[in-house]
Amino acid sequence: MANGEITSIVIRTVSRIIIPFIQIFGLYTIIHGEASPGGGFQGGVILGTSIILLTIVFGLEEAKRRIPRGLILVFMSLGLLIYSGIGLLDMLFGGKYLEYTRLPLPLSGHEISALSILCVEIGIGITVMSVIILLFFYSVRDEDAHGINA
Amino acid sequence: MIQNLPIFIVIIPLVTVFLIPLVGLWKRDYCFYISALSITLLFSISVFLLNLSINVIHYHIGGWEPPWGIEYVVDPLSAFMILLITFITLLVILYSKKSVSKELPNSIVEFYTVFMLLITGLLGIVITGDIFNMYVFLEIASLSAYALIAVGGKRDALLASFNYLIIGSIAACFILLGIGFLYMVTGSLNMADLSVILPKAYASYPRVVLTAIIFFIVGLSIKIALFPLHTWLPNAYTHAPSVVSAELAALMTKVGAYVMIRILSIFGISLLGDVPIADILSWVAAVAIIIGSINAIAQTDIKRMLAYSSVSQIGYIVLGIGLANQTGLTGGILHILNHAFMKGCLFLAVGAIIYKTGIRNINEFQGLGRKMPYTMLAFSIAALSMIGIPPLCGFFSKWYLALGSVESGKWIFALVILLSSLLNAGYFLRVLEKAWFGKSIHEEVDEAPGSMLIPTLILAIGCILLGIFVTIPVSFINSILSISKLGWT
Amino acid sequence: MDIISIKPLLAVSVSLVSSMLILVFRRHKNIRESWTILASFIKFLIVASMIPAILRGDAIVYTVISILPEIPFKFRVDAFGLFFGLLASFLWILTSFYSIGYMRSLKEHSQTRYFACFAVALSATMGIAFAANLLTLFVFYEILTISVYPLVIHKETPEARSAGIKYLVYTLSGGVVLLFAIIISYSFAGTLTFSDHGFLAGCASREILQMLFILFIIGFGVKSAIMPLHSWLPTAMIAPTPVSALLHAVAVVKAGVFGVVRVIYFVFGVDLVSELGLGIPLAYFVSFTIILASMFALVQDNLKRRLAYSTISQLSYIILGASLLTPHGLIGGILHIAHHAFMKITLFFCAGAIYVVTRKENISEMNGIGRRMPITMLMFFIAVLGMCGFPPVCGFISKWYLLLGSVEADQLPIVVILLTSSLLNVAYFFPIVFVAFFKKPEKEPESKEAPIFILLPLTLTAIISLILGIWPDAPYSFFQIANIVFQNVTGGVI
Amino acid sequence: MLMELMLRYNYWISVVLMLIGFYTMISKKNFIKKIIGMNIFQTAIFLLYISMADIEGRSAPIIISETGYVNPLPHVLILTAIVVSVSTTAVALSLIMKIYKEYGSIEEDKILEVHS
Repeated sequence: MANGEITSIVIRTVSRIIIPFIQIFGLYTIIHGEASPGGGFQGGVILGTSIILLTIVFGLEEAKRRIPRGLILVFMSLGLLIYSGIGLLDMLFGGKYLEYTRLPLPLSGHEISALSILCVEIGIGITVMSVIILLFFYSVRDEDAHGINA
Repeated sequence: MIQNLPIFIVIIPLVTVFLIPLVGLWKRDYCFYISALSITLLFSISVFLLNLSINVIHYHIGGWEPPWGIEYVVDPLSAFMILLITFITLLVILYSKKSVSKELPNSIVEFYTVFMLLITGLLGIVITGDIFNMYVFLEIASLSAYALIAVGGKRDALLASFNYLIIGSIAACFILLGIGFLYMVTGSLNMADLSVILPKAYASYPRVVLTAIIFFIVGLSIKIALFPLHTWLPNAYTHAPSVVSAELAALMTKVGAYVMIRILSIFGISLLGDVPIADILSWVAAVAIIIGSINAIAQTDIKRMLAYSSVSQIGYIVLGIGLANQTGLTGGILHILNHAFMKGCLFLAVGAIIYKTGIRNINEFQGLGRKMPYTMLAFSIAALSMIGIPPLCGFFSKWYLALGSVESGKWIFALVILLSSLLNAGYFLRVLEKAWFGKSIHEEVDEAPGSMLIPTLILAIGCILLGIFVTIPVSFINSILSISKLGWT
Repeated sequence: MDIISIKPLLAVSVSLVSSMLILVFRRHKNIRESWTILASFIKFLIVASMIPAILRGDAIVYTVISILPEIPFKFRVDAFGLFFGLLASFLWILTSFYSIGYMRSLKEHSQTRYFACFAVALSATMGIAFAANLLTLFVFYEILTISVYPLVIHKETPEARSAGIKYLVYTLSGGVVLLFAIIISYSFAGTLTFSDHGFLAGCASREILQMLFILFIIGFGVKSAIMPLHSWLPTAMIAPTPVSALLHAVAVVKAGVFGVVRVIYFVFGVDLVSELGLGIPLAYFVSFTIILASMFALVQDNLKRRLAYSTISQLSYIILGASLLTPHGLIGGILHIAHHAFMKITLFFCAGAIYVVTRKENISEMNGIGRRMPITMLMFFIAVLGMCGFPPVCGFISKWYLLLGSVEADQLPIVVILLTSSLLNVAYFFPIVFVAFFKKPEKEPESKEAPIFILLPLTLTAIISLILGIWPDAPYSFFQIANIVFQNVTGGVI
Repeated sequence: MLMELMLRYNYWISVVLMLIGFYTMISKKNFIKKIIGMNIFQTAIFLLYISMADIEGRSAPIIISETGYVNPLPHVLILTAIVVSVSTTAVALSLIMKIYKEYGSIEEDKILEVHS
């Protein structure tokens, strides 16, 4: 149990099967943000929990191998940049911040709005997911490790 | 682009927050530069905004009209606060380069990330016109403050931070409850809208509105550390890293006071005429002024002394709010400005001393004036200003507060203010006497590095200039009072 | 007529600038001291150049900046302000020379700090003299308090430190009371500008005005050492002698007295004070100080402390004269500001000279000092004669006017008090002279005077106090200026 | 009177929960229990918001419903408030972990003992 991973074969196998489904459910929740229950926060958390499950079952080393810390940081920033980027894009075309309808797309106002909200939700989802994962990594990190970039 | 300026006040620091870890991956030292760049940008925007704020700017996010959407309002009061926040932060950031790399060598990236988050929160509180949004930003700022206090990882700091967190969360819950009650009876969260609806709501549901205001006042009193809810503050300021102490002492509580001004003006005179909230506030503030000063006298740790001094100075600001007349409120707002400069300067100077010598006990300050003349000069100017020696700036806020007390017939408060300046003299002159007179007991000490010295000196010079040219802030505050609808005076 | 001129600002700022220069040239002793000398001369010339205009009955005004939206930071040199300014700036020249001699002879430490603070204190004194309103006056009053503090604890011994704390506690408390009074007056009157007939009349009820008057007297009373607010002054004598001489006999304490007179005549006005029935009670109140302080002086062995108690007593003469509210009383009081200054500074200079030469501070150790230092002690004797009110030294003139004033006011007890106090003066000053000239020292030391930098100033001040006694109404003299003050306040002539 | 009180049972529940949470926060010496109390307190407030948004006979705020829907705004607010609450909890837990590392305990009494 050096890395705190669980050795039970049942749990390992079940997790292996279940994690992709959790992730798909997370994506589903994110995508359903603009017109039905769902959204970036919830979906992001669900995506994050899938990685947490991975960490619990397969250990921190394995999780870090699959998702390096740097990548998480990049994701975290990327999500926010998507969110604020869309806001800025709206402003570029003369609207207010996050006033989607001004975007020059060959779609009706509603559709543009829905599309933009989807993008924003994806951004939020990515950020929330990375933050959740980071939080968990921090909680289980080694005693002597320091700093985000350690 | 000009009409979009208000949103940049929040977006720029927010984007910076997320850029810093990325940049930190690449090169740690660049975190400082990117934060400094961001704050400089914010500072120049806020100068712009101050000029524009005479015609109040309403910015509707996403094009949603209030009261449905979130609205950002830049009126003179918020523009004034934004400028204050960005200016002080700019200096603190410059100062932080050396200080942080010595005090927190392992957490530079974390520090700047959370620090910028704090700035985001503070700026957001000030600029938003939506009361729930204000709560969210208040919590962002508070959370970053908890983290920043603990970031050094010292034992005492951890406990102080946890204590602050528990008390701060209670305050946050109270504020959230207050917002909930207001929403129940008005169905609106927009502050301007609320102040219109509330008188009618108060006529139908007096008890709900009353409960709401009590929750707000108690919650905010915790956040600004008004006596007797100040218990978290001394430990938090004492054990936090120098930069954080300076930033929190100079700005965090001031922003809390700003929120209090906003909330009271939402409730307006119709309600406050019925309930003696303002009176209660001013009496509590008077007690805070005295108790804070007396506690400060009893301290030997310089940062703890300054922290207790903050408790007393917050009393001044709240007293100005509670006096509920034009002059008193002028004094209160002026003291927000002056105290930010004075306390910022004091904490930065103390930080420089700790950086160089590591001493915090006042009795060991002997002869520091000869070893670190410029740091101690800045400290002395700010300290004399706190005592209220004219023509330094502290005198004038006291002048307005005392004048406001006399005008409203409550001479006792004027006496309290004047008495407290004697108490201030008691604890500050003790330090100055130690530092300037007598042989130095520190051999291998020299002046603090320039990047720490210059911000400290700028703030000290600010104390002098704000005193000599006091008419400029005062006339601006007058325009604040006439343009921003602060409805209870 | 008000003449607009920048001279008052220059007079105030010249020593402020010099204090910066002193700090800059702290490594070069001679250059540093020459700034002090230069600034003192320039300051005196600027102040003196304003005399003709004032004697014509004009006033010189200069508004620097608006200190608060409603209150300007303004100088207005009227006759009374000029009187005080002229006195302080002239004596600064002499004290500068004396300081240099004193500090160098004793090889004192931290001389840069000493000279810089001294210059700032003088700036503040000028500001007090020339202030056009109470707030401007208060600003300089507080600067004076703070700038004198480093001078008081110059020795940095535990004793000096505790003296410094005592000094600060008293003067800052006084400042706070004063500020309270100023705030109340402002909220009632809406102005703080001094006016020849007061500005408070009819602003508030009788009780409030009476209370306000008491607050003002307490506020200024600390620096003017009215008993029971006096005890900082003897303690502060631990400071170097030039400080005691100029600041604790002239600038600081006279600033307090100056404030009291300003309050009586320019804030309340003669009519209001007499209507409120406050003048004569104040006169009796300070009479206590006059007698009690003299009695305290009798038992002091430390020469400087004895002089300090004498100062306390003499300061109350001035307030007494002003509070009599009669023409001769006022002129006597104002004249005593100057006359006492010259006499007392001579006495302090002598005390310092004795200390420099013999390191002795106690009177009981000064047997035969008059034989060792004949010139110094001769000048001391002249000043003593003046203090006791013997003609032809200038003390006689002011006392004469004070006596006339109390007769005018029909207050015979005060006449008795003044005469008694003169007797007490004789009783505590003449023993010093006796000890100095007639008691044999244990061993006969060789005759040795203090250095010329010390000897010359004290000789000058003694001679001037003689001249002021012999020819008081010389053109451009203090007497003439005092006359103008009187005319401004009452509109009449003697 | 009693009926009126009973009709507002949702508010009563949240008030009782709030008090439980508040009491736990200030009376318990164990840091984790304090945090649990804080969460109860916050959740009670969320309940208050959600229940005040309810309109009898309306469905959840999803557009497909025919009968109209309840006020969606409090739900959105609470979504944000939950995020705030989660962040606070995260910060608090990480602080507790560090405190545990430093002091070897999360009981206030013991920590104060170690402290002094």
